[in-house]
Amino acid sequence: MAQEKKPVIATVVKISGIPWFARMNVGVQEYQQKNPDVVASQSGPATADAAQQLQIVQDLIAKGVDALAVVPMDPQVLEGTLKRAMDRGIVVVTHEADNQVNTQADVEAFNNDDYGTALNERLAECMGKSGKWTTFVGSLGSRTHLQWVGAGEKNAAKYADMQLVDKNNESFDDANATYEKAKEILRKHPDIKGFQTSAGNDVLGVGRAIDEAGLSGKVCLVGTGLPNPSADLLESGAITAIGFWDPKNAGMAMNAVARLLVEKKQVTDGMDLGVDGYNKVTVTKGAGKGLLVVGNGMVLADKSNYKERLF
Amino acid sequence: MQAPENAGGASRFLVMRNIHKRFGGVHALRGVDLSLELGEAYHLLGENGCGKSTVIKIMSGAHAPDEGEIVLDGKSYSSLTPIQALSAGIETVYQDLSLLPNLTVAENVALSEQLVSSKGRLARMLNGARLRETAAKALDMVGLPSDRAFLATVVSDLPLAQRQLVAIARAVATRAKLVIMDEPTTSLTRREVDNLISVVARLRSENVAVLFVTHKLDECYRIGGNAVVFRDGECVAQGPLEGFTKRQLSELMTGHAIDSERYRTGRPGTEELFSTSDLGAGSAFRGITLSIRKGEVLGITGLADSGRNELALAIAGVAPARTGTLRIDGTDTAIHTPADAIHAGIGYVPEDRLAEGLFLDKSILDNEIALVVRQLSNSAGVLDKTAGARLAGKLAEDMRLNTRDLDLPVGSLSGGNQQRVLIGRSLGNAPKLLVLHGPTVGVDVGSKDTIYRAIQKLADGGMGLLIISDDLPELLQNCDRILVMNGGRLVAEFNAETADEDALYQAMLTPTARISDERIAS
Amino acid sequence: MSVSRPEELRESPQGSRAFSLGSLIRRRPELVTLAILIVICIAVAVANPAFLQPSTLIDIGRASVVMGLFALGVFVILAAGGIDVSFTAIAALTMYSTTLLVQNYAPELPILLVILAATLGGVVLGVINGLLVNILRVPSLIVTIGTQYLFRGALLSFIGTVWIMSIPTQMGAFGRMPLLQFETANRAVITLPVYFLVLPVAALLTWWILNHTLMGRAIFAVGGNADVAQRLGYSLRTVHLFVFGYAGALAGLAGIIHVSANRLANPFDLVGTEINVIAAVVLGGARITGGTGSVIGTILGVLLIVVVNSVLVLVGIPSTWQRLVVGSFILLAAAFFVMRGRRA
Amino acid sequence: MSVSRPEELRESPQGSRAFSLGSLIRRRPELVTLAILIVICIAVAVANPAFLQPSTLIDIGRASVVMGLFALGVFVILAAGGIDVSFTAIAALTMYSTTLLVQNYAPELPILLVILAATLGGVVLGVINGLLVNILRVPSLIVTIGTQYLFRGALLSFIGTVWIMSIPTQMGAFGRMPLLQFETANRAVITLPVYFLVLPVAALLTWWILNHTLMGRAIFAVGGNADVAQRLGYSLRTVHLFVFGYAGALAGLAGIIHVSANRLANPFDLVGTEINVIAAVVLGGARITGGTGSVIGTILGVLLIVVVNSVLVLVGIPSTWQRLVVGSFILLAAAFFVMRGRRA
Ligand SMILES: Nc1ncnc2c1ncn2[C@@H]1O[C@H](COP(=O)(O)OP(=O)(O)OP(=O)(O)O)[C@@H](O)[C@H]1O
Ligand SMILES: Nc1ncnc2c1ncn2[C@@H]1O[C@H](COP(=O)(O)OP(=O)(O)OP(=O)(O)O)[C@@H](O)[C@H]1O
Ligand SMILES: [Mg+2]
Ligand SMILES: [Mg+2]
Repeated sequence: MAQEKKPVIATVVKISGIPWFARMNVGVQEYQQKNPDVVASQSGPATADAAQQLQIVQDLIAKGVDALAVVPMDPQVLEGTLKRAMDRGIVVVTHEADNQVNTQADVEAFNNDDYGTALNERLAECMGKSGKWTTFVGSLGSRTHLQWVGAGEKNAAKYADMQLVDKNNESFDDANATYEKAKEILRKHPDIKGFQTSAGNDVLGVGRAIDEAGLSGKVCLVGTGLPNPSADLLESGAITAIGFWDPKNAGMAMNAVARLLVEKKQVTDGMDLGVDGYNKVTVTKGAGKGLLVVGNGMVLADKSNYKERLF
Repeated sequence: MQAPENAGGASRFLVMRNIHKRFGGVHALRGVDLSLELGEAYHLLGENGCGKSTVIKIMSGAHAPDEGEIVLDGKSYSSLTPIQALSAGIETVYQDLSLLPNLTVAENVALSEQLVSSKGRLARMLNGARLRETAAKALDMVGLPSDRAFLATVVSDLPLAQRQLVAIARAVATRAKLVIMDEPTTSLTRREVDNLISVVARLRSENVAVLFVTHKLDECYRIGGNAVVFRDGECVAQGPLEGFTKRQLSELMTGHAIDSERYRTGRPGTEELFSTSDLGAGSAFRGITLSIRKGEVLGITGLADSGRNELALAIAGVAPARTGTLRIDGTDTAIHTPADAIHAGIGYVPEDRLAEGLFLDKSILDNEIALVVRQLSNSAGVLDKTAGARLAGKLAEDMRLNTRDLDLPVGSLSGGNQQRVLIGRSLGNAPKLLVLHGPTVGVDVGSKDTIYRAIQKLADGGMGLLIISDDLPELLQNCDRILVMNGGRLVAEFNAETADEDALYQAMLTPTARISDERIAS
Repeated sequence: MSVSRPEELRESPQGSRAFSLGSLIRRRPELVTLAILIVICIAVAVANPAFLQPSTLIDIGRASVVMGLFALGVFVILAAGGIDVSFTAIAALTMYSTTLLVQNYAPELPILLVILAATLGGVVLGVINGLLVNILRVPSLIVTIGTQYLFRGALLSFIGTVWIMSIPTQMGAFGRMPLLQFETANRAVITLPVYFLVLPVAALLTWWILNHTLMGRAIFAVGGNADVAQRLGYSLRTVHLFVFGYAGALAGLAGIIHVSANRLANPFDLVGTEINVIAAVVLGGARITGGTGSVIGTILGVLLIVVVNSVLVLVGIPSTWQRLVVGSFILLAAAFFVMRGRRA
Repeated sequence: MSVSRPEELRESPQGSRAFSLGSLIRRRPELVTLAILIVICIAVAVANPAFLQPSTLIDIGRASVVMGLFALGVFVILAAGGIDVSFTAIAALTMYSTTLLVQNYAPELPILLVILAATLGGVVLGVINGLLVNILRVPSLIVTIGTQYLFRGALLSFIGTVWIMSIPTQMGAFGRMPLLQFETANRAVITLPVYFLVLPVAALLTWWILNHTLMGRAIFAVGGNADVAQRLGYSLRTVHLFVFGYAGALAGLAGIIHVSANRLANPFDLVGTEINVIAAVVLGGARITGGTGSVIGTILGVLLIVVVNSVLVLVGIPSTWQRLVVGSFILLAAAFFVMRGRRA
């Protein structure tokens, strides 16, 4: 790429508009401020639709950006396109997609298995290590979500009395759909005790269903979520605990890695990306030729302590 | 004739001066002067399409005139809104009845009263009790049941006769000053007509003016009052009925008084082309046996409820006959659908070209070839466009259409030219028998002439023609024979050369037992 | 003959009463809907008594509010011979901008005023529909397709695309304010929220307007035959403005309730559900060609769809079957209404 | 008066030709669409020459295929006086089940047969629509709302809900098979896929059927006035079956192309976009009340929407404005067609 021209780093998220990625956008903007010598921006489809995300990525490639930082709705859908991008000399960095083959670096906030285990351990504790429980994922194509619930399942296997029912419900990260689905499950299994959810809005949908069923505090709900939106439901006890990493930092980390690669620099094990949660990243070989860059940004928060990091 | 001014009295309620109305090509009203007094009865007479309904629609605010002045209760207007007309006490029974099919009898009869009393404002409570009360009174007056069940019946569930009476009830429900009835008796029987006449008498005694539109002259005489005669959108005479004989009236209407020259000059062939034996369809008509020779023009007339329309529809396969047989060229032919009739070589020109005949916003060309596309297309159903254009051009030529631009939408043509398109279309199919149902309904004199000449040319060419119409001069001028239907049967046959309108009228009007009665009796 | 006529005159009403079922359905098509609904309820109740628990019933009640309000609006417009596909856009626009306004400028605004604001917003947008329909004289389907785009476009272009996750407290409170509370077997406390009341109230109001005011009759008159109605002195403009304004008001109301219950305002929400609402109204016996239908039928139609959506799982039918069932019902109802359609 | 007549008779035609613009638009409403389209293109090209790059044009071409096929189907049905909202469900059902079948039972099936299979599937579903419309005699809007539910329900209940990520190779290949290839400034190779050809071919076929066959006449006749058409001996049933079957075929075709191009089969896809397609057809000048419109107009309508959707970003207008613009165009066009609507 021509040197005189500032390198353009385009971040593409699963859904624009929802708070999770709004928060990530904060990170991208902050990165832009700290690094005026690059052009960093974020875009994404209005609804959780892999096809739309694909279209956006293709448009960006056609426009000829220097680097793509993508949070794939569905890694497989993007493989072909991302390959073409790299063939064209565009740097490709991904997030929440450690199985992405056609990427130069996949940035993960933490080890997915550890995260899934941690969520489930919290759930088991709340459930008294017994009773029916179920799991939600954004979509069956979303690899990381499947990893989390997978790890959760493995963890729950330790407890003989915990019985997993109707697992891996798809939520498409849509609070309304999740709400309907959760009501259905509550109706189908009146004796259900726990929910482990994955996508950012799932806790809201499931939480509302539990709340309306008057089961707050009686049914446990642990899942990925953000403090601010979850505040109500955490207070009412409908949500037991939320786990998250700060999308803001993840966004900055992606851009940082992207920049390093654009400048043809190395990303090495134990390196500090200058973003907290990513001060000492572990770098291993990824699913494809690319690297897997893992930070240590996991957070678990409940009623007692969520206020400490409100966003 | 006397000028309207002289007719003026103190209690002059409605005066119309130099009213003009155009519909696209059609100049429906050409300077109408008219004045109506309270307590009087008026009979608006004239041929089809001479402007009767239009003038009425202007009085009641349904149409706005293009020119002229309307003086109502001394106040002058250039046009009226329905609410203005209604609140001034002008109640109308439209030819199409203008009932609301989805509302109940009570609402159709009595809602207007409350609407008018609220000056058309809708933010008002509905007074159900008063609604039913008013409705019941009015229904009694016209001789309909007024029990709650009937009041709550939805109008679309009523037979036509009852609908017409409901429409009349609406007109008399309010404190009207002028009640207008546009052909109110077309689907009523004698008895209902008698009832209606007593209603009119009662209205007049309450100093209400009544304006009748009708084609049935002797009903006018039974009611009495003034005649207002229209011809081609002009008021050609106005004065007390006693001042006119039936013959004078029909002369005034047709304008053919002096020259009632016959268009029919040719002679029919000898060979039989088409015949029916004992054709019947329930209570509409029965026992119809007639025959048409090649090159013959046969006319059939009768009142609107005489079954003439049903017979036409039966021959055209639109509403097939239930009993009897049809023969064409000596072979019995079953006709159950329009398609059957078309294949059997029967061409049909429907009465209401707008609702049944034409695609108003399609081009002339499309309309002309709509019937004959089959001939214009090969076995694979692929059209030969140029052939279509050629044919359409020829038909337009034959029917002397007033435009060569066949891409014009038919809706933009004058009524007469629309009718020519319609006839032209059925000719495209080269039918053996052409059934013309009201061939000049709502058609102006200029077009009539063209159409009549075309008819004669076809007959001379050996085609058989069947004209069904209530336009008597038309039949007398164009036919060899005229059959009169009455009460669903053929009651008389005339030689068109020697017959006259009076004789025909007599045959049309003399009461006969209706089929329905026989059936009930048996 | 003088004998025969009067008989015949009085005959026909009886006549149509004699052949009762057909004419009954023709006069009260919602009976079909009611029948289907009852059959389902009995069947489900037998198969799984849990259905009769207050919890299920309250769920159904809660779930029918928003769709019910939409349906009432659509029904009024259908009755006047029009159709509307913009109401979801109206709801989205009003709910989102009201929430935003309250949040940023009047966080203390009492809930009643918030609701009022949303409703008025709906009226304004609805009246725009009405004006366009009346002035352009093109089928309302086209106009409302156009305004659906406009309203949504306005929302996303000028007002915002970001979900509002923490809605103003008074709205959140309204979304949970209990009307009834039950203690269930498993000691869960389920509550019927206050906002549920909005639906019956709106239904009553609509019923009253349609049956006890001149406007109501005028609406049906215009729906029956606009030209004739005009000839008889009904003002098309007034009717158009009213029905679309009224439907707009209901849409605004539905929107704000949706937000309060969801506790989040998603600008991409609601749009796309028009067909379901229209389906519900049609299931309720209103003829798409206008001039017919009843409020009770509309509500039944909504209940039918909501019940189907919520009870299938109770009898062990996977929820993916919902559409299948609803679809068959629509066609079934259509088939029932055939004779009625024929005489149209 | 016999004097005045002939003059007057001659008057009216000239009258309508003198006031030419009006009658021109009345006869060829698609001219309005064309005008708008041209204006936009010029404006955008001036503002940002990048618009004229082959890449942009190819994007537009690629993007218009699926919508274009849908629109042609809807147009044919509108021309016959009906309306269809089930075509997306038809497309979803056929595309998903075809993909599944090929994948599991005939992975080697040549692409042409795959396409054929999908098309035939579409025909079957379309014919179901046609039969229901013809037998039930209820407005096709209701019927197709019902079948939309049915078809979608069938798909999700019986066939599957899981996205198919790795579609059969021959389909993937078809989705990429290049027709033209360009090298752009930044050495990017953009290709116009072969499947783009399907749209012009389908458009030509439709145009030919409508204008050069008996069926075409029959379709417009029925759309113009079903009763009159019947009196002239046209068979409503044949027309109904044909138009819905044909629209179904186009929908099936569109579906399979959609899958091949996206390289994934998503059972939740497509449904919800009906309104956009109908909007495109209306923008093309077809009257929603049937009997009018032209193939070229329909294509122009589709192009207009696709162009708007894809070029706004080029001139720096945020993409959220798309709806706003499209909405205004729909109303604008409606306003233009007013005089035409008036005489209906
Ligand atoms: N709405 C209209 N549009 C165009 N032309 C019309 C319209 N109404 C009437 N006309 C024309 O105006 C003329 C007068 O029509 P009108 O209905 O007044 O006739 P009429 O006297 O009522 O005939 P009839 O005795 O058949 O009822 C006719 O030639 C008709 O073609
Ligand atoms: N909208 C219209 N456009 C063109 N012509 C019209 C229109 N409305 C009515 N007409 C013409 O006006 C003529 C007379 O109108 P009207 O309906 O009052 O009488 P009619 O029904 O034809 O007469 P009758 O009932 O005595 O046969 C109609 O036959 C028709 O040709
Ligand atoms: Mg008449
Ligand atoms: Mg008349």
